[in-house]
Amino acid sequence: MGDQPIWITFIVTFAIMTVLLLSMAYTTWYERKVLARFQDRLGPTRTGKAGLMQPLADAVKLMGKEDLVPDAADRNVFLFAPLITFTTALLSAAVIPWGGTVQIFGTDVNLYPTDINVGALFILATGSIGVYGIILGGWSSGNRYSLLGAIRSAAQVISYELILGFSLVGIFIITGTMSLTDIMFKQHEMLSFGPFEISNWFVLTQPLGFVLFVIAAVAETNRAPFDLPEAESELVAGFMTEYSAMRFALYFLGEYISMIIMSLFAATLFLGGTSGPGADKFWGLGIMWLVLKVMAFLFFYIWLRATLPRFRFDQLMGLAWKVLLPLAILNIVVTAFFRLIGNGQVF
Amino acid sequence: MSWELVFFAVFSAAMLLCGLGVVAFENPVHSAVALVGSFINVAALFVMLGAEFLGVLQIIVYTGAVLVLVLFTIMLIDPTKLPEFYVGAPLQRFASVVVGAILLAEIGVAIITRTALEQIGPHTEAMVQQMGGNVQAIGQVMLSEYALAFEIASLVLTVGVVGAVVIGLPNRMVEPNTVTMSLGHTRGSSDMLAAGPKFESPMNIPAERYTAPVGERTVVMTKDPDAYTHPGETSK
Amino acid sequence: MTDGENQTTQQTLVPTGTGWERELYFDDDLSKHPVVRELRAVFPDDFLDAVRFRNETTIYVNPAKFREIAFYMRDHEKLQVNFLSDLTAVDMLNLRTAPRFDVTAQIYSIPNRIRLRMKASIDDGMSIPSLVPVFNGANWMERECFDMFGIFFEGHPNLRRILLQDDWDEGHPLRKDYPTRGWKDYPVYNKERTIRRTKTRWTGRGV
Amino acid sequence: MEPVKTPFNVMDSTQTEYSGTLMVEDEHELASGERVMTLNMGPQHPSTHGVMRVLLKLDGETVIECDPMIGYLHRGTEKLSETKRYAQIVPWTDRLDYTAAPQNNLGYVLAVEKLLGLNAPERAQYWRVIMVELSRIASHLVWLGTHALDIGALSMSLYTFREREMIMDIFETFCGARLTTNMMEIGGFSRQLPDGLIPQIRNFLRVFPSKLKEYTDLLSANPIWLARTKGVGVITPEAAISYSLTGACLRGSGINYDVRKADPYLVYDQLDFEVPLGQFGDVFDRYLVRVEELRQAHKIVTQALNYIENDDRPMMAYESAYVMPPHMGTMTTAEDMQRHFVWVIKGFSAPVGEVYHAIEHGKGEFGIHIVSDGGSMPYRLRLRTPDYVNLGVLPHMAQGAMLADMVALIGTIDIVLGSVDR
Repeated sequence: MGDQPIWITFIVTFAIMTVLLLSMAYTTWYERKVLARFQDRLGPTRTGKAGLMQPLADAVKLMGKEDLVPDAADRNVFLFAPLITFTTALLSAAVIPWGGTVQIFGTDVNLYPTDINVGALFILATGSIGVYGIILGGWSSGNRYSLLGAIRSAAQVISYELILGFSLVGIFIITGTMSLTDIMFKQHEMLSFGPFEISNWFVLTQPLGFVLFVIAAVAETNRAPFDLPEAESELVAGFMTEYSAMRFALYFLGEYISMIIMSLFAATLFLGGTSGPGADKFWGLGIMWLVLKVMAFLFFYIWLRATLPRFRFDQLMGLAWKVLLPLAILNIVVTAFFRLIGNGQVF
Repeated sequence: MSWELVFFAVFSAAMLLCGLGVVAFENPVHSAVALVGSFINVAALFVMLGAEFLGVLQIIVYTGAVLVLVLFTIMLIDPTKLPEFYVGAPLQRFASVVVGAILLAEIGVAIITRTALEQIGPHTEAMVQQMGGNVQAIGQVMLSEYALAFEIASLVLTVGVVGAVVIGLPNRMVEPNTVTMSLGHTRGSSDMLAAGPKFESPMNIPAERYTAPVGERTVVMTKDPDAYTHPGETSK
Repeated sequence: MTDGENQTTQQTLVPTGTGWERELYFDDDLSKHPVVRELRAVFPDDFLDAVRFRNETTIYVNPAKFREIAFYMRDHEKLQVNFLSDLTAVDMLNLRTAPRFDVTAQIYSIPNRIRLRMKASIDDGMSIPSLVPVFNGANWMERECFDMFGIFFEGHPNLRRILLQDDWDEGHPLRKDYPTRGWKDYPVYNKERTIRRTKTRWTGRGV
Repeated sequence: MEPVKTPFNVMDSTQTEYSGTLMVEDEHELASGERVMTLNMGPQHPSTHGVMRVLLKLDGETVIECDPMIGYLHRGTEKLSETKRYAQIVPWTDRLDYTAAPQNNLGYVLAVEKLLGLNAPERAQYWRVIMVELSRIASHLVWLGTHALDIGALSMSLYTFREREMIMDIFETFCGARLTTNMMEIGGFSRQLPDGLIPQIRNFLRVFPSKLKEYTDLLSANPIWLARTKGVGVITPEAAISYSLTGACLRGSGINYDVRKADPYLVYDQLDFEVPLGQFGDVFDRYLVRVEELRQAHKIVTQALNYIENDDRPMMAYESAYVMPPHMGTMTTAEDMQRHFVWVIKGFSAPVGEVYHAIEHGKGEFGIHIVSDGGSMPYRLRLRTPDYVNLGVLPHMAQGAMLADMVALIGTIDIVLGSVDR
């Protein structure tokens, strides 16, 4: 970890953006394939081998569609809103580390765009700006389904962001930092129990926090069973009912980027990020482990979607405020207590 | 001219423009969006000053949570029914000028004490470094020096939450499960009805009958067509 | 069929347990039918007739007492005709001169498992008491009946068209004088053949 | 008789402001001062199961008023039937509840047979039972899939449609059509049973119980499913009777009225099956009842098939004067061709009278009321479709429900708009 010339940062950022955008496109393919297997079907097969060109075909189709603006819409806000969701989702990637400082062609390269000391909070902050895209899009459409979706989304995101933040406090207490890079490298240390050595992943020391984080992350990204803002059987398509063409796609892609970012975030915080066998020897292996963890998380997302019915709105809020929030506070208190014991300030 | 100055100029200009937009836009939602932009630029300025924690908190708390609620209040109010701010009473205008001047003077005094009089206060950069960083410093100060103010602020927020719950409670005067006839959509026919007995319906059933328990559930199986045929002796 | 009229008063005095067997409902002698027996006794003027066909009983009642009789049968502790299966009308225009409509209610007793058909004849433009106070299910059936026949149900809470649109201005389609294709001339499309008939294995022709 | 002249003319659309339009802004303040939002759910909406419009007034997400508007699929089947001969009406009944066409066919055919006073041979009756119960399974599977899809269980519909496909294949083998089967004939079945039908049904009967267990494993213990269905849309027994509900909506409330038991038709009195009854009348009870009905239908088909499998008695009541004679020499001899021609063109003249026949359709009591004037066409044919009547309870159930509950409530009634609108 050290300072590097700014052009290397640009190259790293560009590379990460490219990988993210590509993986986002292929996440749609991955979801369609996995969901199809869950449901006894094949999924896309016609475009390319195993439907691998499907994202490209979708993109071409969506770009070719007419960009409709309803008469009742507030035109400027309507056109602007999808960009908020998309860009803020991409912005979150800035603080996620893909490794430490490595030597590539004899140059020191930091495998993260930036390392601010409040990286975890930064992701929460971008998430809270991202909800403006949904709210403004839903409101400006001039459609009541959209408005209901936007209201649901606002309430849901505010409630679950609280739980998302609270579930991380345990980790902050343990590590004493909010920098994602520091948190990740804390988990590269090995704990030894006699002959066995296991990684110090925080999922082992913060199991409750992990569960809360996963639930809140699913809710934060508006995925099933918390997909109330776009509940297609009640609200048609929720806040994006009136959107078409690329603006529809921006919302769609923003959702998928959020999924990937949340998976990266969870892998970094709880599953040791790039930690894994051989990751300390070669940085490429570390990235591979990270990608595998992300894919496992994405699979979990899709599994939930294939299995679970949708919550009702009051049940959703009840779950957040009556069940998850007390549990999160309990987690903080217990973690702080053990931290004090570890410091020798109690007993 | 260093890059920092350029960024500072850009961010502050954007912030001021957004602030102007807050008062200049006619549509209240547009004003609120401009306020969001202003807040984000303020957060950017905080980050430039090295106060990342404060910047992120600015976004999470103000932009994220508070303003969403404000925005919804504005959205759900009919803009045509808003009071006219421009033609307020002269006293109001006078009071607003006075309050604005006082606030401006306070900021001026703060700046002057810090720069001209060089009375910087205890929280110097060296002290922050010694404490271990911004976050640690804020935590220390909040929970030791300003603990009382911190607790009072929590209390005020709690009062606010309780007040919101009281206001938001459903109206208890209306029974949510009162059983009435399904009138369908009554427009256009209610005043045309002939007089006479209307709803001698068998439906005067207390509301508690309309609840179903949450526990285990089974179905009752029967082969006898004469069993369980009367509402009073159903399978419950 | 109406020959038991002078015995009805005695028959209602039959002690319970002997006059209410299930077989009596299906007896060929209609005067033994408990519903007929009871109604003859209680509504001597308004119970008009009873007919039996294919093991089904139809009773004809005075339309003015349509609701009251339904009430009586529903709340009677032995009859318990508590279920309205169906309510509709038949336009008798081609079969008799007056009155024009038969309002027909298929009612059923869930405890006794007895089906019954209750009919009341009314003329065009008259109204009949609504059954909604007796059976809530009559709401939509009567709305449909109004929609299709133009029969007015007095006391119905919400008598609007239900299947046709609210501004349907062609009358009531299930009346016998309503032509099957409607009153209006509708545009006919595709009068000329625009698609060339292609030669197939089956037609064998080019044109 | 005191004729009461109607005090108003509904045809005058100027009297009312709503006539046939979508809602204009109609926000009014309630007594509590809350503002009400009017939401037009449908006619193009994913979970109204077709072209139905529900006009909702919402206070937040709570429904305070609900007005279902139907008729977008009205085709005038009753009017058209008055111009069709008795045998020609059978295909029209296919289009009522298109998820359960054999049941509609059966209801109509039984009503006509009752009017004519003829009985189908026993073997035909058993095959009717088999086909109708298979169709009941198919109809319930469509319901289960779409209901779960409405509540958000995405995969359920694909699983249920997989098994429904097997039933569709059985129908295709039996009569050549899959959806609009036009299966039943007046008097029995005039064709031979095709080869391979019985193994196909056996295969389905073998597979189905394990699949049914799959469905219930996925839903019955799922906490979200339980939270979404328990205590939602409660109908008390009194209300269920008063609203003329039938089928699972009535039995879910605990009232035992199954036409197959209460007023047996076909050979149901010789088959051993049970009627499931719910206890509390909420959405979950109706789900349990329908799932149990799937098991019972499986049981009935098994019994009937075991009984009738090796039977080769005739399937058509040719001895009756109302049944078209067999097509023995239609293509070869002039007399047979002439007779056939007259039959097809003129049909038969039914006796004068009126009958009402009800069967237990998958959705409730399906009744046909025929008034005959002695001609070859019914003077009046009334279709009492179960979902039309059951849908009338929706405003009652929707009071105080949430918007998300609306889709569960519409789903639990199990409507098919072709049957509601006729």
